[in-house]
Amino acid sequence: MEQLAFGLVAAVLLYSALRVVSEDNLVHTVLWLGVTLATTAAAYVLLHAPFLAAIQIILYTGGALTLMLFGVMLTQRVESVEVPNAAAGQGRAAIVVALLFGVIAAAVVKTPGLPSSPPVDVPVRALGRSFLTTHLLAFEVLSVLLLTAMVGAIVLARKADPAPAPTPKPAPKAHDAHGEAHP
Amino acid sequence: MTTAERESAFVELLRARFGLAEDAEPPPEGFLLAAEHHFELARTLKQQHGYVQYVSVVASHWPEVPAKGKVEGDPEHYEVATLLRTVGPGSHVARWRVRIEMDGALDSLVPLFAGADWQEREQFDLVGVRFADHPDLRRLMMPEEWVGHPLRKDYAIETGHLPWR
Amino acid sequence: MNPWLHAVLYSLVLVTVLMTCTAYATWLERKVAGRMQSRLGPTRVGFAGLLQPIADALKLLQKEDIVPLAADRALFNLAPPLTVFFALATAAVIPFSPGLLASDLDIGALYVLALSGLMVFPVWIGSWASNNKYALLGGMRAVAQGISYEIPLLLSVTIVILMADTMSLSGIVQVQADEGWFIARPFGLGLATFALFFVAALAEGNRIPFDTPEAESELVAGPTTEYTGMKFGLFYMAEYLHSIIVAGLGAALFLGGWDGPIAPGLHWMVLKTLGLWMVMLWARWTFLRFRTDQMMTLCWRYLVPASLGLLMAAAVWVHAVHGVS
Amino acid sequence: MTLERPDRADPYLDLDEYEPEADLMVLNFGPQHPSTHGVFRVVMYLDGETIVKAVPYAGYLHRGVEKLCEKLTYAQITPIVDKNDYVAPMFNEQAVNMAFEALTGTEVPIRAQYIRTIVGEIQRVASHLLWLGTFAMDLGGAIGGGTSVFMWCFREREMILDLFEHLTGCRFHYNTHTLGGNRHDIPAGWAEKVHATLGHIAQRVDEYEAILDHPIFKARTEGVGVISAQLALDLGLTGPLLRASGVDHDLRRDAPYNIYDQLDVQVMTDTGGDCAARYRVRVREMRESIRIARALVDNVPPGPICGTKPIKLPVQTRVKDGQVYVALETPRGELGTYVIGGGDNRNASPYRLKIRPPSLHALSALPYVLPGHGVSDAVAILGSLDPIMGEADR
Amino acid sequence: MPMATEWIPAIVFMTLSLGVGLSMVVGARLLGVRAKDDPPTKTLTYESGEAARGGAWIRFHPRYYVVALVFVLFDVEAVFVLPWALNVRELGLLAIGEMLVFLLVLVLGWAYALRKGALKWQ
Amino acid sequence: MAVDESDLPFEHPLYDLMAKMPGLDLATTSVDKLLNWGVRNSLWIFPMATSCCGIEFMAAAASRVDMDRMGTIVRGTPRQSDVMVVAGTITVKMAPRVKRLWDQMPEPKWCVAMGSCAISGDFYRDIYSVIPGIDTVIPVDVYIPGCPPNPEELMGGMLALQEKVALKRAGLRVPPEVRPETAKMIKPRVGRAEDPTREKLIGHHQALQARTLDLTEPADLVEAMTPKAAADGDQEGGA
Repeated sequence: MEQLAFGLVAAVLLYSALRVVSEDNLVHTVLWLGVTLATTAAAYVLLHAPFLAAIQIILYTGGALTLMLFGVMLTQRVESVEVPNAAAGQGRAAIVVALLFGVIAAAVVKTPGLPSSPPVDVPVRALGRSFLTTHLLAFEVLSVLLLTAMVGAIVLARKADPAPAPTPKPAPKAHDAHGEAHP
Repeated sequence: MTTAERESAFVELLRARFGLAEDAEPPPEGFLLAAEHHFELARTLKQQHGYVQYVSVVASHWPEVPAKGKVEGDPEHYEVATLLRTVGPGSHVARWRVRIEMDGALDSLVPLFAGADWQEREQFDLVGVRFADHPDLRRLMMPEEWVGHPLRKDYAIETGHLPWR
Repeated sequence: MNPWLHAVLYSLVLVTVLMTCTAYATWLERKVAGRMQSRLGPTRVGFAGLLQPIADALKLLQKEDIVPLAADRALFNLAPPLTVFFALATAAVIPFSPGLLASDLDIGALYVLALSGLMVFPVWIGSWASNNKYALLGGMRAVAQGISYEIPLLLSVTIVILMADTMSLSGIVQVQADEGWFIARPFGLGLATFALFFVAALAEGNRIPFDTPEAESELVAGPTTEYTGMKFGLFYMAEYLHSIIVAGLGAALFLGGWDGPIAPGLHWMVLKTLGLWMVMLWARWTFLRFRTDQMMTLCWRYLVPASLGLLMAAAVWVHAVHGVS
Repeated sequence: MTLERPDRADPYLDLDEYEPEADLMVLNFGPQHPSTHGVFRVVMYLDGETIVKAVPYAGYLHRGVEKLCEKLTYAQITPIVDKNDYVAPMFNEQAVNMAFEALTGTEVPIRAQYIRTIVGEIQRVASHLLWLGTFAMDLGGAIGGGTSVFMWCFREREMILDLFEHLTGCRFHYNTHTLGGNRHDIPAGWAEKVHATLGHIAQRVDEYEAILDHPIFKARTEGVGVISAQLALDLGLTGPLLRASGVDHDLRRDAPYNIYDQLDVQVMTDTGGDCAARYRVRVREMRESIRIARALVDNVPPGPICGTKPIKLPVQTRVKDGQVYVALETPRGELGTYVIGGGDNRNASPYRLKIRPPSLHALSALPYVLPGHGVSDAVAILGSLDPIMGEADR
Repeated sequence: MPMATEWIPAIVFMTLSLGVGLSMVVGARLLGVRAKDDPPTKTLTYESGEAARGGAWIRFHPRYYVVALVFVLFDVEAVFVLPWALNVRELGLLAIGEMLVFLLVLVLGWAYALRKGALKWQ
Repeated sequence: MAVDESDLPFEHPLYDLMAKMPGLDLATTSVDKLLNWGVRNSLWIFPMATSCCGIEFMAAAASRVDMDRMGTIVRGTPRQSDVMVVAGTITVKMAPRVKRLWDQMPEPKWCVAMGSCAISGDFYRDIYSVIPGIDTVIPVDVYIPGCPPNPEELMGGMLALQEKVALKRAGLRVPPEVRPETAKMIKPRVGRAEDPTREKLIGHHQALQARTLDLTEPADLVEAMTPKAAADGDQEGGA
């Protein structure tokens, strides 16, 4: 049962990930990414990490996806992205992907006892305790990171001065003559 | 100032500066002025005499009256009446008419009164009289592609079913 | 019993009950609104108009299905069932009485928040796929509003978790049954948190005074402008479902859920949910609508800092009362 | 002299010169839209949700009334112009009849003048009630608190329609004014009914004020759609719009007609010129109209109600050549009638009849006021102008 | 090890709720009527009865993006608050103090965003 | 007994299927009755309220008459409505929009002409800018006379529409009210849109306007399909 479910989730995950890279329409791409992220959450549930799954949904599917959607809507043309030569760079990309896969596979193989060890529920309480005690510094530094991100984003995203409502422009000739220059 | 005092002041102004004959009595049709005084009169009234409120503009079409016996003929023309108002107690409406030839154009009051924009557009649309220097002289009421000016006297409508005809 | 069989049976019953409640919520709303406006509401279809929702559903099922030429066909068709999915799936963890809930998840509260946070996506997808300007403006408003009010909602639920020391919804209700309802926590803590939750939930559910995405008088019908027949019906249904479930969640989180004297727990839960839902309805037919910018200001300028402050206050209180050390 | 115009946006803005932060969205608002109060169209150029330029289009209800009036006789015109401002038909009838009376020099008996004043003031209450209901609906939506106010306002308006039905036999288009007076005399028991109804409505108005006195209503109306006094005068705005901009001007006091010169009409003004000010002015005017109507209805002097003999055929009414302009104060402002006499049918029809519609002037404010506001505000502003398209387009 | 049993009903419920929506769409497909003649205007975009000028898929205003960004950052913060909330009882003042510092830094960013008008809508 | 659907503007796939299946064809009538009952009792209104009648329409929705009693909701968008209530004068400028909105309503749909302007143009019917009755543009199911009709009359018209819906779907034709002399009397001098005599009788422009109600300008389609073309081609389209 578990195997079947995992296989199903993995298949959906792979398919949606493929669609993410193959889709022409940017909005579709982002929405397929949403499916990928949500399926990842399902995989987390299967791996006995429900808290992580909820976080995945709230943070990635809910937050990051919105961000990407709005980012996409900032671009000029939404409905299709013209890639001049779709084949360009595919070879290089394949090498990079293969390398990455190798690294991950090596890590998996190297990790002792992974294939056989049953998944263990990590209590949320313990998670919280660990970052409040053991990893305190990282936790507090994170807040500074968030602050930096926020300030940086605002500085980058806003123009120097937000354009206010259209200011009255000098009116056409006939309009501002006000009788003085009238023949 | 009461309405009557404003009325006489208005007549005085017309006599003094805008070519109204000294002995001319206020006719029942309102004062008929020369077209070149039109804009200047409106400006003077607005800036010096407190006629700050734009009321309306009324254009009418007068078809040709052929000469017949003693009756003098009259070529086809437009007449445009303009109305301005003072605000507050004793409000008075200044009203004058201007005669425009068929191919002529009247100075637009849009530089003085923003409200003249739509009113002049409407009169252009329905009657056909043109306003010089109007910033946006399009049809207001009828569709853009409409042909003709419905309120002209030569624009017939079917009223055959009306019983008194 | 086989857990699968049990789950299927229970879910079937719950879904049926919920859908019926949704249908009759529309009837109730029309009747109550009618009374508030000194008129009668539906009276002619069945006794007191009781068959009105059924007639509406039958009619909607028969309507022709129009997909606009300019629309994104796949997404346009996908959005309505997805909306109902997100609205309905939330109900899985709402505890109706001890033992009477579909699934007693350890992270029940988070599950609700995660799914209801996703509610904005099908709405946005539908609005974008319509390729209609009213719809798209409504959809953008819906997302902006949904994500903004997600923060106070999340934090107010966090305060409840803090006070209950568990994330399971049935656990939260049990704590309230033992220690008293959370809305009655001293120093106005409970009441303030409840107010925060309620406002944020109203905004999440696009209910007046926060219904700028639909804004009948501005955007015609908002994100659903181009939808015909049953597809529109699904959006409509999802909206009511969501409001009912939010009311149930509010009852479970703050009003002690099934806890109450004499009558069985289920009765109390239904009563509280209905009461809360009626308050939402009352607000809906009384208030005018905020403007989008005013809503955003309300959220970011007032509700977010308020929820953060409340969180710290609640933490201090919890430490003082329940602290271990 | 160059007058700086900080009080108004540029209606002739060249969009090529405007640098938007996003693509401009061209949003059609109307002609069929829940909150355009009839058939009216505004094309909004939106930068995000901010209006950059608004181009209104009128004329979707242009029924050619002025042309029709050139073909009808004077007696037949009254029921036609009823349909112009269909929210306050009493004023339309009175406006054209006053113009014809001025052309013919007809005296209106004092009793008819009283009746005209009373029905006018009651009609003003009805019109403002309808405005309040629709304005609340604009702000609150068809599903929401706005609808509640709308329903209540209509409930009270129906009572006023009942009053008129008692008086004239008609519910909506009355045809009660005629050349030289009125057609219907006050029936027995009508005065008591007026007292009862208006007393009831006076209480209700207090209630509405209490309901609408909450933060959301204030947030939605205050500072929204400010029309400066200068702009209002330039545009020819009249009535509550002008008074809300702080100009103390009311034709009932400043250019009295009927018996208004004997009355002490309180002119309600407000500063601010925003939607909230327009709301306040209208609510106060409702109270003032109720006061005037209740004070007059008991003191109607006896006498005839029409100064002319009843006509047997419409063509019998003939007027001399001449041009008159007559204006009166309707709920929307100065409703003027400009008549050129001596038309068809041997002077039985006007040669040209022009109606000065306050609503059209009000709508012409939109391109000056809308830019800088959002779509939500556009609805509020359009609603606060109280346009009636039947009158604006005629 | 089999899947945690408490998730079985949740998954069943989710499947069922998806089924509800889909079955309604299918039902409407079956019961719905088809028009015999389709005027070409039928499938045009509704825009108050006018012909639409320009599509709706345009480049949108950057302020939406900023709001989404700030939301994500606060979301991250809220996610850290959740496990913290379950530890307040044991860790006491230590946890409260740590979170206070964390939040204060974040509030700085919030104040900056507010001052820059990044969260203004119009 | 299968219901003859040949003159309905729509077809019903499920219904056809049932009629073909042996054994099920007997059930069609009862199924049809049920479906029809639903349609009849849930008539959502799309208000085409242009003038005076629009005010009375609002009054009918308001508390004294309360059309919500019979289950009508007023929807702002044609996509979700069943009945178009044309309340008020329709001008040549407005008529193409009305036609377009009517087209955008999904089947099954009905039209109610409320008030004499919508029925025949009333005394504006010969005016250059007014359409002599909305039935020159779209098919009308129920006429409610009056200027304007009282709210109660509108309610009565809606009830009549309910009956008509029931009869028509049950295969019973609603016989047209033929009274030749009346038809001649009320026939406006300006012909209906399909009337060949129209051109002779009225000004050329009005006929042109009334007959070019076909809104299939290719430009519209192109614009709706390709936002780019519109954004770039439109001179006000932005930067």
